[in-house]
Amino acid sequence: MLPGYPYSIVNFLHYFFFYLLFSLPLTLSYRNTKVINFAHSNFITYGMYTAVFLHGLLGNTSLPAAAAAAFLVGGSMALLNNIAVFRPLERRGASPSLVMIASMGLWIMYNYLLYMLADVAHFFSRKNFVSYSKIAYSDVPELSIAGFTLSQSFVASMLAALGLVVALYLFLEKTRLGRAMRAVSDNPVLAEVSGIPRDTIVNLTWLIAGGVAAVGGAVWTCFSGTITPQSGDAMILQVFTVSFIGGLVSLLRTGLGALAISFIENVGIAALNTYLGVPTSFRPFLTFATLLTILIASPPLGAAGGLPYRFRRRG
Amino acid sequence: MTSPSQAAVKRAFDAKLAAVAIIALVIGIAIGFAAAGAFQPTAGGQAAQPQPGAPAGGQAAQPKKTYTIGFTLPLSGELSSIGKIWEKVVYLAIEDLNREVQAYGFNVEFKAVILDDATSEEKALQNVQTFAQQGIKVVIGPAASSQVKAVKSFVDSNKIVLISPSSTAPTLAIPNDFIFRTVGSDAGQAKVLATLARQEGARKVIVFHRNDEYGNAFAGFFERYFKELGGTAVKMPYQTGLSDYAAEVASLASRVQAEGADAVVLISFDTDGGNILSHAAESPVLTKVRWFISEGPHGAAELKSPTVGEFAAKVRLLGTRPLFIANPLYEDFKARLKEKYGVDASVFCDTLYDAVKLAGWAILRAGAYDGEAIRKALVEVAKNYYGPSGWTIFDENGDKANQDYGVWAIVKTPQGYDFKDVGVYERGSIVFLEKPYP
Amino acid sequence: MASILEVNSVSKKFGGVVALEEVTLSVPERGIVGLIGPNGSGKTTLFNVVTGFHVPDKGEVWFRNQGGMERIDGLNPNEVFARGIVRTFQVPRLFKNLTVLENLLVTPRNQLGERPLAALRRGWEREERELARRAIELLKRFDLLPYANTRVSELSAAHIKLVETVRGLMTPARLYLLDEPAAGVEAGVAHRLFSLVRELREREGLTFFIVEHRIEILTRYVDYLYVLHNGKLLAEGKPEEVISDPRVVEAYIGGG
Amino acid sequence: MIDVVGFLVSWLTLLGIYSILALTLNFESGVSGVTNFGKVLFYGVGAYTAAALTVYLVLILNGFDVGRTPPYSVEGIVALGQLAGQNPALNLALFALSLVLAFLAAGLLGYLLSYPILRVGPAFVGFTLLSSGELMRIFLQHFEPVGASKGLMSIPGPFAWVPEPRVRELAFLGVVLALLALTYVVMDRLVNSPLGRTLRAVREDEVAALCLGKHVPRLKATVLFIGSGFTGVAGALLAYYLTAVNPGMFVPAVTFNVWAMIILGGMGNLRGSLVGAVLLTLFDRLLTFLTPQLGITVISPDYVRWFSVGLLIVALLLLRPQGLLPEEPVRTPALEELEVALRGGGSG
Repeated sequence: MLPGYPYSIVNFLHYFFFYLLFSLPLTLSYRNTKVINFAHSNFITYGMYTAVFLHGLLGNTSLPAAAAAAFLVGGSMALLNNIAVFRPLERRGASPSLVMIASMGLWIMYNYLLYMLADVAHFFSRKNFVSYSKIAYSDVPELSIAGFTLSQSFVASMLAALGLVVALYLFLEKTRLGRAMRAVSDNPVLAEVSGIPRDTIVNLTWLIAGGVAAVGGAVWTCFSGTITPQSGDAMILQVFTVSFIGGLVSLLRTGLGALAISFIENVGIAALNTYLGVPTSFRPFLTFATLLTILIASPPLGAAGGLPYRFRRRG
Repeated sequence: MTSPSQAAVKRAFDAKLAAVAIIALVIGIAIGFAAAGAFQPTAGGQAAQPQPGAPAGGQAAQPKKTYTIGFTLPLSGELSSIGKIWEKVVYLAIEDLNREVQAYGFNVEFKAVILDDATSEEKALQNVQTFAQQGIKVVIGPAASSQVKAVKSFVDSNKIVLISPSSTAPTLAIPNDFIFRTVGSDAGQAKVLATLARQEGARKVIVFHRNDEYGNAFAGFFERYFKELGGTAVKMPYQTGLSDYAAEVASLASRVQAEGADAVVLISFDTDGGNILSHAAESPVLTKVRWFISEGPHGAAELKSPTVGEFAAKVRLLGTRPLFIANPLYEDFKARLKEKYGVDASVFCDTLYDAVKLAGWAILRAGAYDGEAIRKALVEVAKNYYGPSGWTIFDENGDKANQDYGVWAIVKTPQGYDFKDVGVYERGSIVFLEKPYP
Repeated sequence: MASILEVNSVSKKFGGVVALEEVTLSVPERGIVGLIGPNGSGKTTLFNVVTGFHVPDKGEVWFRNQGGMERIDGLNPNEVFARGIVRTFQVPRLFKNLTVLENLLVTPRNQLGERPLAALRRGWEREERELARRAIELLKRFDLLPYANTRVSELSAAHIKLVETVRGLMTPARLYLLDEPAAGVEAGVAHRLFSLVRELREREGLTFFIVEHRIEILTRYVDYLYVLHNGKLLAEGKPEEVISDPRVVEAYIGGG
Repeated sequence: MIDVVGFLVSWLTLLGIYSILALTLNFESGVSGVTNFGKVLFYGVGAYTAAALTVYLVLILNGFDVGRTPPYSVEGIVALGQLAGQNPALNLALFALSLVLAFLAAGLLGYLLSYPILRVGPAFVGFTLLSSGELMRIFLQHFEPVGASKGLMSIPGPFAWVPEPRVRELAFLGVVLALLALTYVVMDRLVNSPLGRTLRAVREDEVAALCLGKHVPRLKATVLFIGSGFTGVAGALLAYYLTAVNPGMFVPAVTFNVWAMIILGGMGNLRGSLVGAVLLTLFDRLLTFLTPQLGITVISPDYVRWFSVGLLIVALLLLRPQGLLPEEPVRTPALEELEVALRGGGSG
């Protein structure tokens, strides 16, 4: 029997759904825009705080409503980033690292903007928004299957993740716009031929990427015991690790990455703790070690790639 | 390509090179000078800078002697939520102190210079250096033990008396230094928590603790005392700063099952503690064992949520914290802080208030504004002082010798769940004042 | 004449796509050899294999060294360069935020001042002056001197192309692989460029292997011409023979 | 009276340390194009090397059994406090040794990390180094010999034997400024040399540089060795300045702070890094005084500070990507030759 069964299994699936919600949009945004977006964590956190503010200030207890609002917030943030920052930089021919540094600047900015918003909200409502409890939504059911009770957040994250996967599949495979989007990632030059301007596709990509990540954040509010303005940042390296397993381009491999990392983080660490006495505090260490191993063993496919340099000697 | 011109240009290069660093520094110095000039008056609170400790001059008929106490507080950064309240406590304490000493007939006035250290080691040291340059010999703060460590060498060698109201790390329990702490070290509380757990019937506990200095030291002492009392403790650290602790809680559940433990001891701060408890509430394994908690999560909003409240009732959750229960001075202090500044007293507000009062009286008793003298006086003054935090006598390490501890629980009130102090630690055992859970 | 570069039945596949199939060709010492072919026929891939970008799946590449022929496929690009092969790129890869002069000065290999310890001591200044004079000489010859202190990112496309070729001439290489040097350059400059190629061959004994789309210019300067089509060698021979070859004409028309 | 010297000592010491960080980061990232988001890794390694070496050697050389009184135990700390001022020669020797070893330890780590960096390609360098830094921090939190989460304290400084505190501070400030000057001279010489030019070429296009025969892997390894080495020295200085180290000091925020400095000052311009470091540390110092003056604020000034840093980075990259001081052409004698040629061309 697996250690921590059945909670580690439940958590494993739970995290799997969340990583799908957080990492698939990241992969999508990189493969279509080639921007390594540090500010991705902001989409997630702002999604959470959209739900938190709706709950704390307006008393909203409907998760679909919170998720819809989060989509708008995250999507428009991402769109704004692109129009105001990334596109002008690319027009000017800035290098990918420079664009990445700009996204780092955005990340810092949004992060502390949120703290400021939380301060202001605290001033008006006298509620603590810097550390907010789990939200109980009224319109998400708990499910009972074969004696197991699946919590509200499990049901919500499962539905959201499944919905995302199905919608992405249908969109990318079955619609003209979706096919154009795939073409952009495969061959930007060729994509121009399809008749849909690259700009439109990139904008749409950002809207979807930011929006979906924010929806993930909104769903997170009924799972995590505490929501802080750091919640998104604290998991961003994990989210990136998942996407790196997918080489930042393959959505299917990103899904596998989500499976692998959530397995390591839940079942893996519990097993190591129980059988080998490895402290639980090594959980993030494991994730980072996995990230490094992946980066070194199999460099991301979608990146400009390493040098055409071979370290081995010719025999 | 004549060589003279070459050499000249080369010389110019080298000269420029050497000059650049100097120029940059000179510019920096100029700016720094301007800044110092611009801010000194506001920082000192008075346009003409009197030497602290020295009489402000003989020009006025009855000049008041002004003493300055330096404060380095976490007004921003990690601990800013309590830092902002502390600032008000300082104002209140300085007012009270001035009123008291003048009532006793001393013609003196105390002033507070507050600097923000953003919970950072570097800034705490810079602030203490700034105080030292102004001749200030008594500094109150900084908040975190890691910051106290960073300023320790400086205050010891400059003979500045430093009183921290909230540092509890046992590694700082060092005799004969200039560091005083108006709060007991974690070792004391660990003993109380161990007593509580044992008295409540726990035999084998999992100590689930933060993997930082606070958590590790606390857990270490807990393990030692719990063993002395005849129990078994298994330490289990978790990494801090994560977005969520569901995986850690799952590991904890698995460990509790594997070890057959009958209680969990949680040593955490507020955010992580709230998170862990809310996940534990969903685990059938963890709702079957007892829970004992350190002072960290006390006061956190997350613990007042219905989920955690119900969980607390199920596991009959009990916590400890430094507190002198039913102290009329504390109640009075709390009420006046609320009335005057509109803030609720949080952790270490009482110890900060007492630190200010002790510092003031020690300066007067020392007779000279001199670190060595104040240090000696402080020890004496503390023996005769009783404040909101109780008796303040220092032990040989300069830490509070007789820290009192209370036991808290989460109880149901008409407004929802809330914290309540339900017991005290007295002569080696816990005395319950009321039954927290039916 | 003895050949300086020999490509022996080289094949290269990317995924499932065949880029080169059994290509065999040779470049004679002191020769100017052209390589033409429609888009996607594998010309650049061949250059990439020769310069160490790609390792061929099959076949060998040989290069004449002091001691005789040496096998160079599988070497790293910098090692290939060290043996005396310089290439330029189809899409210019200049260092955009460096000035034109700096771009030229970067090129020479094994500069004393590139070693960290030597760079600290400044013993490299004499060498630097010599290189600078050589670079200035080259810039003068192509009327680029006024742009010497201009960042490449501020140059026109034609100038960029020209600078890249000139940069290749800064190094004492023996074989130059030029990837479309005349693309986007006005005809006069292109002719000057190819005249220089001729002159360098006569004066310095250098060898050139040139990919070019503007066949009408190329044919006037090369001694020998190869034609690639779909990764295979289609034709070879004297330029005038090759361009009148019906297969070549068909490939160019058919291949678009 | 305002104690100007005193103000400067407390500000300049930290400024000096941050300037070394900014200079080396500019050398690595601005000049050579290694997007180093893991600066704090080398900073931390330098600090811990110096701290651990000093406390262990002081105890061992004074006949303590570090197995029984380790430097992180209370007895060890008390002993260190007593021993700190006893032997000036030992203090100075340990200081010098620590600087060298901190340089080597951090430098070698940088050298080794250049391998994965080349594997992942330029775009992913940042993440590789960022997560390496986090790995180090979590490792240090568990590593008992350097005090684990307690860290080390009571590190005997080089001038702990000087009785007069002011003289001691000034002496230490002098050492920091001297090392800053050394770093500046080394960086300046490297940048304004054929090596610097080649590094800029690698930054612009490493594939093209490779095709021009530049041994890109070796160049990057060299850059990371030198840059990380000096970063390690800065870390050692920090350890002696604070006389305490703990893992919590080496969080990624430190790295981003230094990044803000070089973007503000100008990527690729060394003097710009100094200006950036001066402006940001001064800004921080002013906030320290300002925050308590503001009284009750709805929004914490600290948040405004960091928000402005982020905004500044984005705005600068959009509006003035070259920073306050733009990058200058590499200064070598070639410029003189060119000048001669241009003048000759004009008159002739």
